[in-house]
Amino acid sequence: MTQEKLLEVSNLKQYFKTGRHSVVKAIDGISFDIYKGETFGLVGESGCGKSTTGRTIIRLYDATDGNVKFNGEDVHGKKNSQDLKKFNQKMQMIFQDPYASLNPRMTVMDIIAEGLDVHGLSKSPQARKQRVEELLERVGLNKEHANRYPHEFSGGQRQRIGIARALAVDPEFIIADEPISALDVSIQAQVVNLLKELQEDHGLTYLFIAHDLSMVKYISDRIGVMYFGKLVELADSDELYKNPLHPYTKSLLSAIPLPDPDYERNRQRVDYDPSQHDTSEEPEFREITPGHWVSCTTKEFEAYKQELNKN
Amino acid sequence: MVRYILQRLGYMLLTLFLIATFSFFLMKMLPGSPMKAEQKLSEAQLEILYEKYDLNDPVPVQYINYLGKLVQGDLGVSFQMNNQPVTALLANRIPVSAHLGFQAMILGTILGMLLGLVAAVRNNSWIDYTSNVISVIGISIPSFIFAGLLQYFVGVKLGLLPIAFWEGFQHTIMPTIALAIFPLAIAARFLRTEMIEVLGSDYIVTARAKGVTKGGIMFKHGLRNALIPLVTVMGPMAVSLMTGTLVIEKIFSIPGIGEQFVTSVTTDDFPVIMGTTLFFAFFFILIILVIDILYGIIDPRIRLAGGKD
Amino acid sequence: MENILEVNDLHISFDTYGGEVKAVRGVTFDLKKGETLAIVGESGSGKSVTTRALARLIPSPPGRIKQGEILFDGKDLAKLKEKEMQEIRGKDISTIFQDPMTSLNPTMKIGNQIMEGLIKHQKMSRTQAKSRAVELLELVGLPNPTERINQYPHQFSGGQRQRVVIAIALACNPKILIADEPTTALDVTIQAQILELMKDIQKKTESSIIFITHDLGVVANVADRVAVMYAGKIVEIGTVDEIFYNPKHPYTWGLLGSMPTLDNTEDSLIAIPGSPPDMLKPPKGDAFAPRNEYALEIDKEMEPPMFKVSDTHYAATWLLHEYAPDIEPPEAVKRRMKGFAQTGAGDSKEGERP
Amino acid sequence: MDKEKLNKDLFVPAKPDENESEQIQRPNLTYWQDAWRRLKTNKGAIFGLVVIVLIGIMSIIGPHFNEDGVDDQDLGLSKLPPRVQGLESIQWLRLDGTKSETYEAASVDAAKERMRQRFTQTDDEFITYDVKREGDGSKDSAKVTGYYHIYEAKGIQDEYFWFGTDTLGRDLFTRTWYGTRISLLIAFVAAAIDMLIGVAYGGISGYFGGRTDNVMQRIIEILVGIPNLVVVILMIMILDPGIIAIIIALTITGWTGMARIVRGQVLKLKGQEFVLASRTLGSSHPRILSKHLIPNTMGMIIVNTMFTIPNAIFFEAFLSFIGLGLQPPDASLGTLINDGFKALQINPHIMIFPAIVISLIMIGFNILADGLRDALDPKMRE
Amino acid sequence: SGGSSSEGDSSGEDTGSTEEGTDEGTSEEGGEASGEQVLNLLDTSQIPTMDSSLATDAVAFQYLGSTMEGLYRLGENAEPVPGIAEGEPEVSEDGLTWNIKLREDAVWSNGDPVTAHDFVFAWRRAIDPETGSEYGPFMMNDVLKNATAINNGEKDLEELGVEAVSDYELKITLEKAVPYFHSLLTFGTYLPLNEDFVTEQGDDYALTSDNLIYNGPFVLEDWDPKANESWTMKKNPDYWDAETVQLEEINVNVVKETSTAVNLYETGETDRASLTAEFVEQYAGTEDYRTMPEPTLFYLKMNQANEYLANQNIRKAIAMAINKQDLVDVILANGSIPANFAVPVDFTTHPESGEDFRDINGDLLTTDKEQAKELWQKGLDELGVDSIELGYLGGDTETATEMDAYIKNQLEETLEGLTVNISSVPFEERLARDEASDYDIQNSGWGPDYLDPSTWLNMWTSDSPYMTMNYNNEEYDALIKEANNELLTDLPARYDNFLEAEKVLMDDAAIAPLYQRSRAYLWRPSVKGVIFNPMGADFSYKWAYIEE
Ligand SMILES: Nc1ncnc2c1ncn2[C@@H]1O[C@H](COP(=O)(O)OP(=O)(O)OP(=O)(O)O)[C@@H](O)[C@H]1O
Ligand SMILES: Nc1ncnc2c1ncn2[C@@H]1O[C@H](COP(=O)(O)OP(=O)(O)OP(=O)(O)O)[C@@H](O)[C@H]1O
Ligand SMILES: [Mg+2]
Ligand SMILES: [Mg+2]
Repeated sequence: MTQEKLLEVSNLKQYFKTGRHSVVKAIDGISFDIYKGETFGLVGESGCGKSTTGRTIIRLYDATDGNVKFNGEDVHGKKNSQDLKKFNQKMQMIFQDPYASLNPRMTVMDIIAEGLDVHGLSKSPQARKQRVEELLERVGLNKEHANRYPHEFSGGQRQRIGIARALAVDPEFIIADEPISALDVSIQAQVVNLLKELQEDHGLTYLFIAHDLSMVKYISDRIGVMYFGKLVELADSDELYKNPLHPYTKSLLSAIPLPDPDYERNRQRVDYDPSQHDTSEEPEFREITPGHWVSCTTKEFEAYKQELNKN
Repeated sequence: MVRYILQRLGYMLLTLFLIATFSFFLMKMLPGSPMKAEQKLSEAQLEILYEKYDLNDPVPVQYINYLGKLVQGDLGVSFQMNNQPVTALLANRIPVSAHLGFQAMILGTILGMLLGLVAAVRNNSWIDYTSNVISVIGISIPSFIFAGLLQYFVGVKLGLLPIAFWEGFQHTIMPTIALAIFPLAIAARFLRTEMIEVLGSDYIVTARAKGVTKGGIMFKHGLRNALIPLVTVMGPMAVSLMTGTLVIEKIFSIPGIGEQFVTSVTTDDFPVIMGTTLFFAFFFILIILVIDILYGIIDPRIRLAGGKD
Repeated sequence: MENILEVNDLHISFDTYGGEVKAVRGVTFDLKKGETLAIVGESGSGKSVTTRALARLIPSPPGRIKQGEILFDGKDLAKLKEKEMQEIRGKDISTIFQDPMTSLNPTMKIGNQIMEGLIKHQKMSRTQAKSRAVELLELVGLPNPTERINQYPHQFSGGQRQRVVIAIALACNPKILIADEPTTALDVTIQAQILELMKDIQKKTESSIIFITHDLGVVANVADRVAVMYAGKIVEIGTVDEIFYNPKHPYTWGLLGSMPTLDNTEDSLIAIPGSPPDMLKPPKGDAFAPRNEYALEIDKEMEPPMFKVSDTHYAATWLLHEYAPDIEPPEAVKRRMKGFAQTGAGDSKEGERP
Repeated sequence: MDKEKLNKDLFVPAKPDENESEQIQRPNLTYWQDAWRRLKTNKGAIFGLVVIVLIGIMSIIGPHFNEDGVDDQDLGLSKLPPRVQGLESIQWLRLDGTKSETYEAASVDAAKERMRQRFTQTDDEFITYDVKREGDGSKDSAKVTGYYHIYEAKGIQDEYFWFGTDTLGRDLFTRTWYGTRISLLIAFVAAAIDMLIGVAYGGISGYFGGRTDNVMQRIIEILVGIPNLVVVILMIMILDPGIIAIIIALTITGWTGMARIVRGQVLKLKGQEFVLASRTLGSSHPRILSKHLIPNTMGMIIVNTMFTIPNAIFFEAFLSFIGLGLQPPDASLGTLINDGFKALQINPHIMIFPAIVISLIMIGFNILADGLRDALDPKMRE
Repeated sequence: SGGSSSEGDSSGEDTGSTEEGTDEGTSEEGGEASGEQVLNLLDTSQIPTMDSSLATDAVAFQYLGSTMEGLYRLGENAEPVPGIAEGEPEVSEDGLTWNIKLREDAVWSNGDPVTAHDFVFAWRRAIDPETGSEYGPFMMNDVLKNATAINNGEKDLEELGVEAVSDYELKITLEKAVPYFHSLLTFGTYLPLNEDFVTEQGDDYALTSDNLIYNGPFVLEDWDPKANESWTMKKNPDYWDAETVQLEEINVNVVKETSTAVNLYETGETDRASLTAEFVEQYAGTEDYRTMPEPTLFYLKMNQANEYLANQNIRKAIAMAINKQDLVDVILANGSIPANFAVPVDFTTHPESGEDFRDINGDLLTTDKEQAKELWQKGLDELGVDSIELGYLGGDTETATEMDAYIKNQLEETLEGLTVNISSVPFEERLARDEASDYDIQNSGWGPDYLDPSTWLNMWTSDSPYMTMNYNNEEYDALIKEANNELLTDLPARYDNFLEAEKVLMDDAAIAPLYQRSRAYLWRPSVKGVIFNPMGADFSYKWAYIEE
């Protein structure tokens, strides 16, 4: 691929100490790149480390190991607060729970303008106000909403506020951590549409985290599948859907309920049993076909190749 | 758990040591000396007295000596009280204060909790308002006024209970009541607030959906979950009640530690001050530890090990 | 088929400082023995309130059942005393709540929470109840139930907790199981397991289920019949095939359209614009009208009545009125309807299903 | 269905309403302005506020209602009971400037004699008797209530001491309001210290957590562990007793409770997504603390302040009691109550009025605090 | 007890003598006792010590006095009557050697006889610097031969001027002919101690009533200050004069709160409660109410290190500006009398005429606001200022703060341009500041230690250890010095010196006397025969009885 790499994650690890001797390996050595202008989807069951990945990338946590390069610069090496600020301006995050991510005691105006204030991006109160109103309109709210409080909005509107906040600082890259999981189906579509629109208009790059494969597939160019802190499969979204290789991906795909009673009546769910793998060999992340990576042992590697060739 | 407690006890020793240190040096800064008497002592005599009480050495040396004795459990002898050993003094007085404080604490907490519960269940009814008024009065009127009124009306006018002294259960009733008003008020207020919140939570609805009765909802499901903030405020209060209360002990002539402590401070009775301070600090930190452990018991989500850095 | 529950013209309001919130505004439906009725609809449309009313779990004050009847076993639940209700709750009507994280008492052992109902309703001894609790946990697929019974909710994962909640609800073999968004908080794999579990259990115990969700995929999976709610009313009700393959209400269209399917290639999803109405002052006419791109002028004036589409299928939209212009449903929906016509699934299909 | 009644014309696609009429233009207010606006709509809170403001105003102008100064003594007017114009005739209010006492004795005369001794020790010119029970000679069989018209006895015509006077003959109305002023000052200072030191300390401790927290919490333990009294006495060396000393004494440990509470809340809040969101925006620590964490602990802070205030008021009284507090002839509500308590049985008026004022202050603060807590929570709108 | 008393410092002395005490039933025969001979009393503080060498305060001396017997004890008219001594002492011509015979029937409660050795041991112990006694040197220095030197560690204990001539004969050698030595011998510090018992007990001696033996009218029981705030005194059957003692039992409880004491009196649980001013109003005129004047004086000390107070007119103006009558009538309300003098009423009499000190010297510094104003103006003119600001060091008790507020008001109202800033500090703190001369005006008090005017007047000499107010009057110093040395054997002349000295002192307005204290009590009328001593801090219960 000739696309420009915006974000390079290599061998990223994040361990949490939960007790004197117990450690949770929330992410355990994952590597992937994200190209400029694309949407990279990250899926996996709840608790597999998706959020942790996003948060580590944006430096909410200090990585245990590995590194993250953004625009070629090492994100975790930066210590100087000036650099950090600049970095924070370029990379932004949208959170899972639209309500919890908004300070209940701030007006929408102040919430959206926070980034402006922190980075000194607005020259005057008028400019600040104007910018906020502009952002509100851009995310499909109107400027009257600026003086309200988060609880006065519906879930979809709240998530729009979260998006407006992220956009306020003109980021290049946005990590969307399950931005729609907490929303109503009818609202999910609004938000997803909005994200797509923004991407087209501003050339944004997304890391889109979710566990709902159908929505992820819809929005993403490429998808990574995580299982227990590890990336098990990575491919173009159509490819992944058509040719899932890793048994976990298969299981995941088979579990997505579709709004189609006939289909549902005939659905065959595939269970994933981690013990089916050969544990004698440490699985590695290998490229089966160009752009399609799977975590597998050498034996599995061959088998997967075969499988793909069959189709 | 055991490990955690040991670790906390370690911290406790450190804190106690620091408190001992600070108190010791602060004490040395107190005006006057225990030997300052109305009758002037001769230089020679002072010299000998200072020698006797180790007051002659430079303060740091005194400090080391003090710590040395402290480690052996020797708190010295009272300057003012005829060389009575401080440990014996504390050992005799603390149980009295602790007994009274404990009773008041229990009475106040239980009544306060009942009041708070009823107020929460009958939110915005007259019971609720009454409970609020009682709380406000309990908080805003000092206990000695209740003590005085009780003594006069119950003791003198009605002759129902003994007026003073510490000679059996009967004697403990009035001071206990007077002392219980404040914890009662606080318990009622805190429990009410918390209970209203708990009663609105999902698991209460779940419990109701199971067909659990009102009483079961309140006591089996609600109370325990509403207890955390209560424990948080009641803990330090228990300490201050059980370590003696100057005014109540004075009014009811109770031989507790509170009165003793004030006297020792005003008479520069260093060993007694130090002994009491250390005891107080020990008790305080212990109660904090107990509260932390209680947290874990009340709410299993609060993991003790999480209490580390 | 025998109706186990009939709800007639149910109105529920909440008295708040802002005024009366009319959360449910005339809901009528029935539930047959052994069937699963799914209720779908947006957040705030009154799904939970309706079903909570069935077990009389509306917090009161501020909530109250203003009018209507809930007929169960010949009794009108809307008028029973609290004491009598306590006998029915948990025994005849059980409820599984939305959020597994908060619907278990964090300070009580799992076992005790399950046993509580058993001891009360089945008059079991503690030991009996305990062994039954272990059974139940086994039934819902929790490994090591004997140990886990002594653990606290926080020691369980979300999926496990939800199973515990289900176990509690199933404890007394209820005649009606109300599941209020039991899987919303779970990820798809666990969700799938739980749905299967519920179907299994339903088969075994012949209970009726009211299943609330706004995930149409889940509905397609579990439901026999579907009721679509909007702003405190049922706007469309029918068999699952009717709703999915022959939806009549624009809101149902919106719902179906907004879910991407895996083969979706469109540039954007069909989102329902705007947000739900404020139930403090429900709009005049059709509540959905302001968000409805197919709205007619009459929607602004008058509430549509329920139009009959088939014996089992009703919808409340003026589009079904004979005066109404022919309006094409959106593409995605039309595609579905085509499929529906092809498979020939129609009214007859309903008859084939149990 | 009455098809006939329906207007066919209405069955045409509706024109979308562009003007979103439901949007009400809301004034451009900051959070604090908005909180104030909400507070104004809360009747209870306003009542509380009015009570406090009235008491506050009285504490300023009250001492000037009459000619008597705070320290105008006249031993001739010692311990006069309250007398208020216009309320003299309302018996049960006991604002008629009489002292009363009830005695039981073997006979009415004995009781009267006792009364005379009690009030004048000479004659009973200014005593009116109300015989409750005629005696039969046995012990305590007679019961007489006597009213001593002390104002008349002293020949005081047109002076009215609304709250009576104390031993030194000072006007208690003036002194009560003057004492209120000092107590309010102390209350506010204590609250301010709580707010400033306690909130900041607790906030920092909880926010940074880890080692910082551990050290800061141990410091609190040490501070609380060293008895106040030792510290306080120490300060006499450095400072002269008085309001400054009181404030410093309050400052030393008064804030620890607040610090603990704020810390707890902050620990809970700091992992919340809105805090993380602010961090991803590059907010500095002080900004996160002051804009996000502290405002969200406001409810607890206010509730706790409600307990701080009476504690401070009585701590001051306690300090005065051990000689570190106010110096005579200054007074606070706490010292007035302390003083009055001694004479409660004989001259209840000396304590009752300050006690009423302090209760009013507390009731006012409580309902104001409840209202404030609601007002500061935007969710409680309407 | 001596020392600067503190008004309202109720843990201080409970001294005083009552009218009743002097006019009825106090002779050794006593009155008719009937009813149960049990007295229930309250005290305001715990007995800090029962070790007579270490005792310093009134409460300790009170219970030492009731349970121990020295050579003499104070009788009904404050005259020393023989205790362990058999009759009056034999005093040598020069007044330096005292020979005292002891009665042979006195025994300790453990059966040991009370001998002269017990006195020698006790006195040596009291002066031994190792003991750390405060009152030992205070009562013995410059009185007993070599006491000062021994206490300073310059001489051996054995050289103390006391020796046991035989088991029952004591020879005392004095440093100088102290005229009041006889009354000193009634003092607690001069009580005997049983050497065997004390040595055997070691550090435990006197820690509880079980670590004590007694030779007085009563024995102490259940006293353990660590644990209890109550104790009992039982009649001592082994007391040599046991037949005089009628009370079987005295129960004492510590009650610090006056209202509690009053309530206890109301319910009959105590036979005596001391009253503060608030309660006087309630009880004055009842038969239970008694006031007991005592020779304790209160006055303002004026520190002449302050340039304004160095001016005599200013001092005088201050002394005369306070209405003392109102002060005692309204604020104290307990029978205290205004003081216009430096030596109290009813304390000592002239050795020749038998006239009271007060009757001879009369009022010296009376309230006169007009004159005060004039003097003030004059003082201001001399100083060349028109306003003065002075600090006022006061006590922190209830009555004290009230009184201080009153005095401040009186001064400021009368003396134009004067501002008084009160500091109310705890007793200990006041002592510390006193010692450091760190005050302008101080409200202070004093109780006598022995029956001699010098207990009042010695402290105002410029070289007195108690002189913290920088007063220095050569004439005064000379008069006192003479009285304490040359005139020791010429008692009338000595007395005249004191009279003269008081005049000088008052004319200088070195101090501004306020009042001579009286105490107000509720006393069960059936209790008779209790003697109130002017010094030594003692109610004597030896002759007390209850008459129903
Ligand atoms: N601060 C932390 N301390 C300890 N463990 C943590 C912490 N944060 C996350 N974890 C653990 O790390 C694992 C991964 O968590 P993460 O939040 O990344 O999952 P997720 O994939 O985002 O799940 P979800 O879909 O539920 O959001 C989980 O097991 C979680 O319990
Ligand atoms: N206790 C209450 N007080 C006031 N209004 C309430 C209360 N409970 C519910 N409501 C209102 O009733 C309406 C219906 O709520 P309900 O919980 O039934 O929605 P729902 O369809 O279950 O939504 P969701 O999908 O979010 O669970 C809402 O407008 C809600 O605001
Ligand atoms: Mg996540
Ligand atoms: Mg719901």
